[in-house]
Amino acid sequence: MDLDFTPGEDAFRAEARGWLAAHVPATPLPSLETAEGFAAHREWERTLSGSRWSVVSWPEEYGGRGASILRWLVFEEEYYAANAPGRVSQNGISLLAPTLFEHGTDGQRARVLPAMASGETIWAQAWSEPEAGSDLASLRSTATRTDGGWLLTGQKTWSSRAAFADRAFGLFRSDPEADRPHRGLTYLMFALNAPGVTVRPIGRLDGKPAFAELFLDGVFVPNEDVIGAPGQGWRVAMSTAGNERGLTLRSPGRFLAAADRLTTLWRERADPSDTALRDRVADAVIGARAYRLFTFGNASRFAEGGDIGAESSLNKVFWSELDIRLHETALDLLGPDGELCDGDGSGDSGWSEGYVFSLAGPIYAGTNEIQRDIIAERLLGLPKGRR
Amino acid sequence: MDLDFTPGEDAFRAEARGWLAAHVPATPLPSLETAEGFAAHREWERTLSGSRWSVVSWPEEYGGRGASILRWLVFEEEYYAANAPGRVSQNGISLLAPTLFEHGTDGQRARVLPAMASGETIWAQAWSEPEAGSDLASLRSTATRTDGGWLLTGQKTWSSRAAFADRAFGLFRSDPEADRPHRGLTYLMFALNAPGVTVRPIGRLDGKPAFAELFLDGVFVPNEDVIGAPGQGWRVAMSTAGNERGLTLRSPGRFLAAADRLTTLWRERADPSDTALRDRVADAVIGARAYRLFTFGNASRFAEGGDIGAESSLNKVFWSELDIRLHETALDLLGPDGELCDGDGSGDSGWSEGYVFSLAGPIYAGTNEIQRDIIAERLLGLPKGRR
Amino acid sequence: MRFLLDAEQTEFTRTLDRLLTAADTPAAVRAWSAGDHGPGRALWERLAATGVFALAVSEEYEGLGPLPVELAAAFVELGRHAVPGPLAETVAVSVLLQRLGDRGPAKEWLPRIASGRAMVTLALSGPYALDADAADAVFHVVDDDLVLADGHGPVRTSLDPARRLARPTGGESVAHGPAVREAADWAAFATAAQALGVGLALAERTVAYAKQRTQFGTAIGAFQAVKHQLADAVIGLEFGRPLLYGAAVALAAGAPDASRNIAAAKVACGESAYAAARTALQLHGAIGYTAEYDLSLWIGKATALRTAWGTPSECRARVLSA
Amino acid sequence: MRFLLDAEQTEFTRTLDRLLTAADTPAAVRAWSAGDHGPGRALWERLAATGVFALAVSEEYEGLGPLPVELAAAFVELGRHAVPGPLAETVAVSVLLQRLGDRGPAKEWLPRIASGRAMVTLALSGPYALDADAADAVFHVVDDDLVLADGHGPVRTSLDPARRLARPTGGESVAHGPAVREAADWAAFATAAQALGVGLALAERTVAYAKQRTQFGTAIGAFQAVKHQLADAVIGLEFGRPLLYGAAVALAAGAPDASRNIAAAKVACGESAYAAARTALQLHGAIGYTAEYDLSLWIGKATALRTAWGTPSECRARVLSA
Repeated sequence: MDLDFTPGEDAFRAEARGWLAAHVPATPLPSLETAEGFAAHREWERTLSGSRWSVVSWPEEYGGRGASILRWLVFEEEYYAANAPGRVSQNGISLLAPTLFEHGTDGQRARVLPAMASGETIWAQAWSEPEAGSDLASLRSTATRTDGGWLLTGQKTWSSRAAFADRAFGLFRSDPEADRPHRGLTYLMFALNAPGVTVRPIGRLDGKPAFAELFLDGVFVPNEDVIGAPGQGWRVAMSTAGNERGLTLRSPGRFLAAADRLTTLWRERADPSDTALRDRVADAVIGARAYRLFTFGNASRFAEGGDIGAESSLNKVFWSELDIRLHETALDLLGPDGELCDGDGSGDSGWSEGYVFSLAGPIYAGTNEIQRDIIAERLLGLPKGRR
Repeated sequence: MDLDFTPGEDAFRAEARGWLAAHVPATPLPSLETAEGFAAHREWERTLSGSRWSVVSWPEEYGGRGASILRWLVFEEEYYAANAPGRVSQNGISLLAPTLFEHGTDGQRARVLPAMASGETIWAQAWSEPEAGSDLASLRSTATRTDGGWLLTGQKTWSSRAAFADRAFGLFRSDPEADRPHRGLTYLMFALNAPGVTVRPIGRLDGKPAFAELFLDGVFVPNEDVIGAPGQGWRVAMSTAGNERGLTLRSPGRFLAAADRLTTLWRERADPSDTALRDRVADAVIGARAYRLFTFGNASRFAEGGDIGAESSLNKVFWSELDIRLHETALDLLGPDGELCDGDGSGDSGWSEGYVFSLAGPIYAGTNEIQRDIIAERLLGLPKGRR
Repeated sequence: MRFLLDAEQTEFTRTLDRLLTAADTPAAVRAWSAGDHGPGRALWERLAATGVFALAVSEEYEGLGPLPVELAAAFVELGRHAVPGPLAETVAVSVLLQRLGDRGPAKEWLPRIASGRAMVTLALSGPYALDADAADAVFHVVDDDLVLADGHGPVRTSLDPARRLARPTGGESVAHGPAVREAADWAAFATAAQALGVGLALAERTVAYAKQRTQFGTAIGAFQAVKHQLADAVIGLEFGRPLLYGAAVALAAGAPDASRNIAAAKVACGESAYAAARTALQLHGAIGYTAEYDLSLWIGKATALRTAWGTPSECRARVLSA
Repeated sequence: MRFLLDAEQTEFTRTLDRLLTAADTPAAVRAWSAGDHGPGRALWERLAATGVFALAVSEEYEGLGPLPVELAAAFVELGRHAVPGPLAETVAVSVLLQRLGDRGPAKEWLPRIASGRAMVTLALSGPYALDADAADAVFHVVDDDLVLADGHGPVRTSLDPARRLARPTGGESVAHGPAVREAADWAAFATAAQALGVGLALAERTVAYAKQRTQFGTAIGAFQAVKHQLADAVIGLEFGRPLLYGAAVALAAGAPDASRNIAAAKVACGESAYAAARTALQLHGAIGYTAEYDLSLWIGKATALRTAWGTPSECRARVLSA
């Protein structure tokens, strides 16, 4: 049992740190939930990919460095420690790409991945529908066969990044006659500027259009943009959900950097004898450290071919609640400035935007209620059934 | 809206305070969970009743003062502020007596209540069974008709006070053929020294025999000791459960006194700049005050003929969780002495016995899980069914 | 003792509820957040006609007060309907003007405040005055002086978009005297009431949503995890409520422990409203996270009111103060 | 990097698990609580034979250590089985004797400690020594002196009945030097491991109980409220575990931040074990509240270990210390 990095890993860290120090914008980019900020973040993706830092864990042929999960974790630590911009390509990289690696064709990978790596194509996810939040089996939007492809019709919502993104991916009901509701779904990719797509941005709590509704009216998708077999979309989508994704949805680097910034804020602002605040800051530091080490354990198990199944549910509940508590503590440390929104002028602390972002954590990617059910049923073996 | 006491109520308070100051033992009685302590507490009940302080809210004919709920609350505040002994008659007074007032016969009341008021008869409750904790509808112990009465057979458990008490009351299945499981139950009283009763004391967490198992083997109960109609026991037991009992199970006086003692402990022991502890002490003070005022509101509503139904579930969750937090704070304030048991020698703080006692709060009298279900379903109208 | 609202007080809250329901308050909130104060001012005038702003003003200055119980009941409704504007600040200014030595400014401003003709705000314990850009007068307190500001700095937005914060600048002292603590107490008291109302609205709306929203083939309100979160939210609020009215009774009686009672109410109402907001957000899921869905009007307000006019930490310290 | 126990370490924990399962440890705990140390001492000797008490003792003194990873793994098992006795105290004495200047007492005591022939305890940061009545030697620390006590005060019982506390009295200094902080860190580290094991046992037992106990016609583990409480208990423990082993790795490396890592592990393991105890008690209901049911052996221990060798507050302060 050790926490040692190899000389190669240390060199990789040093290279990442050096590059980031030289390239991270001195002033924060505008919020990526604005048109201007989105463009700036896309440009940043191009800069990253120019030095092969945008998708370090991918094979080189698609723009990556073939880095191990451990190196990816190292990169993420350096990335957030450098206070580098949020990743506008996150949806594509963490949700679509793993699916393409596992279920896509060579042609799809060649067509999609390099453009994703460079920021040329920014992807939105299109999972949810108004009547199907966490319950994807009840999706209603349809994919109907047509000449050479499919026609998509229906409505998607909470499509993150869709206000400004280029393309989207999601599940559509292709066989309404299937014997069980989560069968008969097909996984498709489509362009957001295709005929028949209407994008209506939706403001999140602070008003910024962090997601959108998509209205689809006979949107044509060629067969080559179906991932996996038609009707197998549920299996395709789920197969990558619990595994590597459990490790990569939110890297420990984010929380380590946030806990460091919180500690700095506390040292600057707080009365050190105010133990109530001190304890909350300490808990953030402890939580970030625990998450880092937990992830190293999972990465070690994964590297040996172990499976990260229901344990990704432990992960999800832990980081999402840690994130909220950490940001609540920051707002309390800011005193009367704690309620001020970021992005409306000088003096942005960065904390309030982070706070609003954190509030979504327990909701998306499977609510924490569902994660706790999964922990209880799959990890602890408690009986299913009555909720 | 006011919080004013009448001159009569003020005089009542002054009388109670004066009497308690003159009579409360200078040194705490031994734990009532021991034979010696039980006897001492029984003697204290006799002292109380000698001056008509044991059951102030009862009619005078049964040993009370016909006091209003408000006067009862005043008495309880004075009682606990005076650090007076725990009430060994609590089971009888708060559980059996309200049932007798509502469903008993004049003969039963005359026979049972004065002896309860004087401490001559101490009552244990006999609700639970090994396979029926919160789920009373699944009781299995039986009452079978016999000449002039009933024969009780079966096993009861978690019978509080039964290690040393005189008599017990509980529900028994008298009609195994009833169409629904909570029908066919009968409410009976029986002597713990009757032939066929075996009492096996059970130690609680700290080893003290706070309750017992009762093994019943053809225990004869005369018809006169059935309360209400045979087969109606469930209705008889439940009809008083949510109403006055919701107000009187744990009076605010207990928590006000405990919060005061906690504040004193904090002022003596804590570094005032230790805001983490300060906040927890403040929350105990706030909680006790909230519970007092909430109870005054309920008492006002009750005095006007209003119903205290599912609101007693709000009550139960609130005081039981307040009680634990308050005692946890006290143990933390005691530092290395916090883990010491009371009752094994000099230097008892009183806090650790109170802590152990508090831990039972969320479990007994309907677990807090059940109370939350009741709040959600009856108070908020959420759909029943899936748990 | 009768620790319940009387029939008249209950009817007063019903009147406010009806008025604010009929007035499409959410639209006024959204306009206010966008810097258009017209609908909000119109709402304030209608509220003034019911006497809401006269409750902290004595008859000497054409008010009805001080009537802290009625004030609490009214401010709960204002919170329940997410009414925008410098509500607690109006109370604080009213108290300050009455308690400070100089009767001139009191006679100038109080009748207009009570009648709703003037909207006022102030900065007292913190740097910002709420809605300075909407107010007819912006005060700040410098030591024991009440200063009528001659302007304010740039307007910043809050996590509650209907709260717009700016620093008062300059101006001259209009009155002097040590009434700051008392004014801050009244503002904390009004804020506690408003927070309780915000929490109640969040709980009510979430209960209604849980009854109609289905997932996995059943109303989500049938899930025990949902039930228990809502039960906990309601427990918190229902034990905040008596603390609020207990503080009102203490204020009405001029009790020496009124300030401690207010602090207790502020902690309990503020924290339980914030907990209700977290629960509301969690149980609504993504739609609750959406600015265009009305729930967001209360979520941000619960966050802001938790710390406005006394953070939980400050209030807890006060509860234990001698 | 390989942040996992290796096959040998895993096998070591399995050996301990088998040994302690076969030995009817609960009976030894109950005897210990009643002041009968015989079965507990016998258990200690069997544990010593596996090398448990040699892990903090260097080869110079006939030990195997220092092997903090193995120590952590072993103490998790000791906690899982509620093994009684001055476990963390033995570690602290071992560290102190090795670090203090004088080799005499080290040579006298350490080989006996490592082999299980001697059971020792000490009072260091608090007034009490655990199980002084069972120990062959009771130490206390006065300033920088390690004092071999010549007796102890009356034995008091703890909320964990298997912990028996007494104040060491009198005696003479046997060694001198500034190793107190290091010894306390090791004791906190061992306590964190033990607490984690206690929490794991509580969670395992409660999961098993929830599968077989029925109420309202269904296994209680099918109720969502039960599921979520258990999920939360397990989340707490599973994120305590890596902090514990992270601290072990830091100790093994002599890292300068080892003390802060230990403090983090102590908070997380202690608090999550206590939370698991509360959940275990709540979900078992009355039977969990019963001394004769074995669950009680772990419930009291979780309470005591939360504060032993560093309260949560002290540990949080240390986490943020420079």
